[in-house]
Amino acid sequence: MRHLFDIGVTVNGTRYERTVEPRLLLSDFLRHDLGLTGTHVSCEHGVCGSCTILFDGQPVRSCLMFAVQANGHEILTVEGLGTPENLHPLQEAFWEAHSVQCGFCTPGILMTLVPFLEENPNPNEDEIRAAISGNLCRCTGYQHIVDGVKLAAQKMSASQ
Amino acid sequence: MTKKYIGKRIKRSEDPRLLTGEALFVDDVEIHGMLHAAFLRSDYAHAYLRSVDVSAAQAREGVVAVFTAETMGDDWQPGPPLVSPPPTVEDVIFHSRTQVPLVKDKVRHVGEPIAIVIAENRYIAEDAVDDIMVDLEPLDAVVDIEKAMQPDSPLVHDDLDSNLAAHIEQEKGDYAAIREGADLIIKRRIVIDRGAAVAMENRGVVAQWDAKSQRLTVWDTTQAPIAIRNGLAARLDLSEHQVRVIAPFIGGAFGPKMMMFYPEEMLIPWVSIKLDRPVKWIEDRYENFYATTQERRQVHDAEMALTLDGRILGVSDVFLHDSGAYDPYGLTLPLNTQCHMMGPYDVANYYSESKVVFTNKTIVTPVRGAGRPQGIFIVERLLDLAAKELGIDPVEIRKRNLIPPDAFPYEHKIIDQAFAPLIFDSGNYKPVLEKAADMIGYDQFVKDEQPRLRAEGRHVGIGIVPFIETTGVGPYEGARVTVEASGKINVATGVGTQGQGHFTSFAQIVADQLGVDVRDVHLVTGDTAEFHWGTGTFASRGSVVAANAINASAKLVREKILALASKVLESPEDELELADGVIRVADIPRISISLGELAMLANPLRGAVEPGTEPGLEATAYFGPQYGAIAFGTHAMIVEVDPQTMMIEIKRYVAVEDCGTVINPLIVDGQIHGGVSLGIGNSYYEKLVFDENGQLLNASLMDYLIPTAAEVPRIEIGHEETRSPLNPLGSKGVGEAGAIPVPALFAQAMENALPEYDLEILEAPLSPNRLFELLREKEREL
Amino acid sequence: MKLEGEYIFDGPREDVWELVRDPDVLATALPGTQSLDQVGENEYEGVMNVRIGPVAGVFSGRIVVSDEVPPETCTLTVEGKGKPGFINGTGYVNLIDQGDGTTLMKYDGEIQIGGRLASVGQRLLDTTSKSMIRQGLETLNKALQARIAVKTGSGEVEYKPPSESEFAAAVAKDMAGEALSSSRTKWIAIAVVIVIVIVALILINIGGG
Amino acid sequence: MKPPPFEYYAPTTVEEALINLSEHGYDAKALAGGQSLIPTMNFRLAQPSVLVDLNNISELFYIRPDENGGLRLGAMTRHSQVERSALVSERAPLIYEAMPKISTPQIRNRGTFGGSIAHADPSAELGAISIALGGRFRLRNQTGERWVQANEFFIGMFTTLLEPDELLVEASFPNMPPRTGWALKEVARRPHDFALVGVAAVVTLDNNNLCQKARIVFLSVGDGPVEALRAAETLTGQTLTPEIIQAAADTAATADIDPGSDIHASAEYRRRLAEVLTRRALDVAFERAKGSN
Repeated sequence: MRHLFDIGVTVNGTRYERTVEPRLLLSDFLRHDLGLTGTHVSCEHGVCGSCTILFDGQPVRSCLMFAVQANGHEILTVEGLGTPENLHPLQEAFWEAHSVQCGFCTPGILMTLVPFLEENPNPNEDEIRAAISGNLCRCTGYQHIVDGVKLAAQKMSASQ
Repeated sequence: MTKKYIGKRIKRSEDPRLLTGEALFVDDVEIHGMLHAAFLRSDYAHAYLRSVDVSAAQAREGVVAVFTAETMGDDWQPGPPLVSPPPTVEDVIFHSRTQVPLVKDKVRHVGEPIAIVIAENRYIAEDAVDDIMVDLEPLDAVVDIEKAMQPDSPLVHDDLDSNLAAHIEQEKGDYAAIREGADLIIKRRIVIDRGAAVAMENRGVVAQWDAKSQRLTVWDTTQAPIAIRNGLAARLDLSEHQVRVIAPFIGGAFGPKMMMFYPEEMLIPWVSIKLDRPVKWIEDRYENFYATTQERRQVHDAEMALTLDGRILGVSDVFLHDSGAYDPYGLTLPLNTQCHMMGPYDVANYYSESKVVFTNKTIVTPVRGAGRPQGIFIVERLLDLAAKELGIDPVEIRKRNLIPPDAFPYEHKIIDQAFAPLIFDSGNYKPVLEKAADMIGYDQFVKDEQPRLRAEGRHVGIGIVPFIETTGVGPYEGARVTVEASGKINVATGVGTQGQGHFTSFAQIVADQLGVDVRDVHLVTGDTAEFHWGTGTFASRGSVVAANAINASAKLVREKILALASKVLESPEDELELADGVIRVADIPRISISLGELAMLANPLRGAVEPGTEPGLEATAYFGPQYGAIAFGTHAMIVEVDPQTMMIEIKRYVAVEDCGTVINPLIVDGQIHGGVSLGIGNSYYEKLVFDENGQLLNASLMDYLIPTAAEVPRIEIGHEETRSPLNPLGSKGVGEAGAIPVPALFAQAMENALPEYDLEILEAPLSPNRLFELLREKEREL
Repeated sequence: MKLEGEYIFDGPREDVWELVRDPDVLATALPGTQSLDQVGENEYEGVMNVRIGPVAGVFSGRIVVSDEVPPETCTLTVEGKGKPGFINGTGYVNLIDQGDGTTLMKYDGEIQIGGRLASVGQRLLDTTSKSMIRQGLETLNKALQARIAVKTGSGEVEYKPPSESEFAAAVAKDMAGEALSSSRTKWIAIAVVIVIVIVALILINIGGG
Repeated sequence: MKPPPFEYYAPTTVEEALINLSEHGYDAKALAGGQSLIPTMNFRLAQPSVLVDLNNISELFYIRPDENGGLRLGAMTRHSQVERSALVSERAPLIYEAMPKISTPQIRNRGTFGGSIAHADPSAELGAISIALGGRFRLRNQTGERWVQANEFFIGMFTTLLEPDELLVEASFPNMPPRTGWALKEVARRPHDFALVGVAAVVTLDNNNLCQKARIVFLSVGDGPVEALRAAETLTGQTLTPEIIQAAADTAATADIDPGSDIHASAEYRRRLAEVLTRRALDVAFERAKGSN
């Protein structure tokens, strides 16, 4: 009964082919099969948002999907966003605004915000808070995160 | 030293790694051939363990081993407590009962581990856990701490004659005597309930035993790697030098990652040695609600004696403290509560009696705030009720009672969590209180805005609460500062870091001492291979104890630099200056040498040196404060309530802090934001609900509600700076401050928002449902 | 968790008693039953598979009927264990002859639920048990009518255990009409005696939805 | 918290899916968005031995106008698509308004309209709204299809009329009559939590501003969506004065519902919320009805 499935997934622009058990959660596939450990796992019941990734450009909970469902799809994780030497403007802004404390929820929040800022280049505080209200953070009280998003919005609109 | 960096808002050097997912957390550790652990945990709160049948689990494909207390031989036994024994205070009772790796005879709380399965992956391990047949004989559970103290209560620990874990009385002056002459006595029963820390990262342990080198490496989500290293060595009969504990990046801790020893912390390394394979266990969120320690349940019978003009004559309080099933963390929590029940006030007479009680619930150890929010809640609630009775404005009655600036050092004749005398080292409280009142526009709100809003039928209330925080307790921390040939500085210290920005704030101190760029200071924390001595990150002590140890060692290095440079440059030390990584003669800048070159000269590889020469520009130093530093702050809040739905909105929040010298304001502000956010949870959202059988009814993030960006308001922060005389940097801790006053503040603001109900809020947390009940009671009275 | 209440049956106490203590009913009473053995005169052990919506699980249960005072009272003790948790309960049933041909049933149960069910499914427990008890009693009353009809010579009908979907629907929905079809009579008949059991078993399996 | 093993099928047509379902009967579960099913599996409370994944069935993803001014939603339409649909905002503004209240943005990107309906969680908004709007669902099995009215579809906790071999393939909503107003009011502890109580109200007025028809449907007060028939009855033919509305709200809270208690809200508190929210919902719906034409 334990069938295995061959899947092909494009993650951060790289094509990966693996064989997986259908029950393997996408979050575990990314972290442990592909070694992309920037995507974090905290609740595994879809509440905390730590495992948020972009699935075909949309933020989703990777703990509420099976790896086998990603077959033929495009995924972006935090590793695909920027590098320490070449940070994404949102990451730059988070750095400057001290939006990071322990940093565990950060990748999920970044992945939630990237498409949000594309849709809302100039968000107000309430919109930002609504956008991240599906991501729990226990360290920052969210304020510096909100400030970071505002700063990012400025940076990104300036750079256009 | 120059003050180029200390006090500046410096970006954190650790952030680029965290922002790009490159930072290593425990669950990111991958080792070839690594096995995965899952636990069978008790569904019962209190039961005799009759039998465990693991045969089906062992037979499952992919399962490598299953262990129970039976198959562990003698190693199942409880370890010694790793925190200091209780103080030698008169008549103190303390029954030490520490948790076991696996249950042998009796289960004492839901979630206590009964068996551990080791398999090729976590999925199979969990399948196998479901294969285990366990026979538990349920016993009546000890849940309510008051019932637990009744003679007919079942016993959590059969070898004790009651559920009393500890008893400690502390007294200052003579409360009984002044009570007679008091104009007003406010006496209430006040209850604070249990909550969870909910660090976003659950706990985890990876252990790798290397039989060839006979060394054990452990990656652990701990706040105290050195204590864990020492404890593991002792439990596993290894030398401390055979054990390396690494606390890499930690996804938040807030206290429970301090607790030593968790069963899993001992078991995973034990299994790794037994099987000679690397083993990983990562706690899942469901386990976290049972297996990670919690805090705050206390029941107080408190009273305050005052004069007609609102001066506090004394405070008296008897309280029960829920310890959960064991008490590995000693008396820290009840002592903290006792030390905060006089708040920032000049209280001449004080009596406090604390009874610590065993219950069939998850173990209780510090959670950010650690007994302090309870103490502050008591004193502030009593003071608010007194203010109402006496018709004195809440801010005014507080001003009248604050300890005056000339009274410092102010000695309370009781002991603190470190068993040191509780002495308030320094402070200037009134300006902080006034600043908070000013920032939130207290007078204007009360005079104009509130009446206008009430006329519109809106229920908007204001609160303002001053508080103290005992911080920076001993015993000590240490650090080693090294100038490397590259001219860069390496700093090693024993504390772990969980998001407090140590990599940056500690680097700022060293950069100022040695006149280098802060980016050239590289810090290593939480790796026992890098630094051998230390205690840990707790009690808001990092920026006091560790920071001053680092400052001290940097100073020694500075002296070595100047001594050697003065020889090399043939100029007296007092003419030398350190800046930009170069030592130069003050008025002849061309006579200079770079730190890197000097470091090379300090480590000659050939030739002769003067006898007694120590190589390298390196020094190790330690710092242990005489007693804790007392931080102060005042928070203010404006909240709107809808008494039809019980929904609330915090309209404004002001926090003014005095934590002595601020090393990095950016980081301090972040700490306050996070603390307040937890405090808001503790006020209206976060409560662990247990039924009468000790079953937790909200063991998920669906039902245990931690605040989101929608519940936490923008926090306006103000600072005052009163240096601590107890350490060279003059710093005080701030890590827990934010969480401490919030429940008391919230209660005051809610009462103020609903004047027609004349509420008395004598509990924390409140909830919409509880508020509904309170309002219903009042409606029925009216 | 407490379950207590009253219900008036439109029938004489003896008939109600006979209905609720009909032992052979139990064996086919609960759908998804994989095994069910009478291990003592008043003691039953069984393994069953109960399902509500997405949530399903294997469950082993033990029911003991004690302190029987026909046709007035009996006490039920229930122990159930399943992967999602456990349930231990005691139910006390008291039948009072109203003297007007109707019977007042007073029931009073105390259920202990533990494990993931209690800790994750809490949101759903009360609502479910509430509606199930109501429906259980109503359907039982209808069953009683049916039985009385059968007694008075409507003849025997061969028994067909309900499908799991029928059962799920039955516990979830008021069964008005269908309840009277005596094909279901027997399993419905047990409903109230073991209503506490069923509630618990179902509850065990709806946590987390 | 890892899911138990299962057999996995990923059909690309409804026919295939129906074959998979009928082959495995009760052992099979259809996997739509999975935002309720997968967490339940991660907790190991649900252990289906077969999952039939509907995410590759393109024919189930659509939002279509209906010839008579109504709206048709393919079962696999994601919440986030509905949330951004101009057609939905025009033809079923109540649904449009409700979308942001459904869980978090991430969940809405994955969760589906049909999946939420079929899961039949008593706290779900879409069930109550479908009833309030007089919606219908199209159920298919291998032998054919049937239409079921929303108010008949839900029969209890997670329980609907769907047979194990059936799929809900479409939800259909009639054109809203003129002079119709709507509102959804709910109270949740945090914005994305299950509502403690929610109520959807739809009110249609005649030309004299008398209430022609009113529908009031609750969520989180029973084992499924609960329609407040008695309260609605008191409104028909009436001028919706504050007194009439208050009376209806009281009826709804006392006569129409029998809410349960949980750790977040006692039955008594839920009744209070039901009363307050019904009043507020009717106020808004009434205003909108007067405003529209």
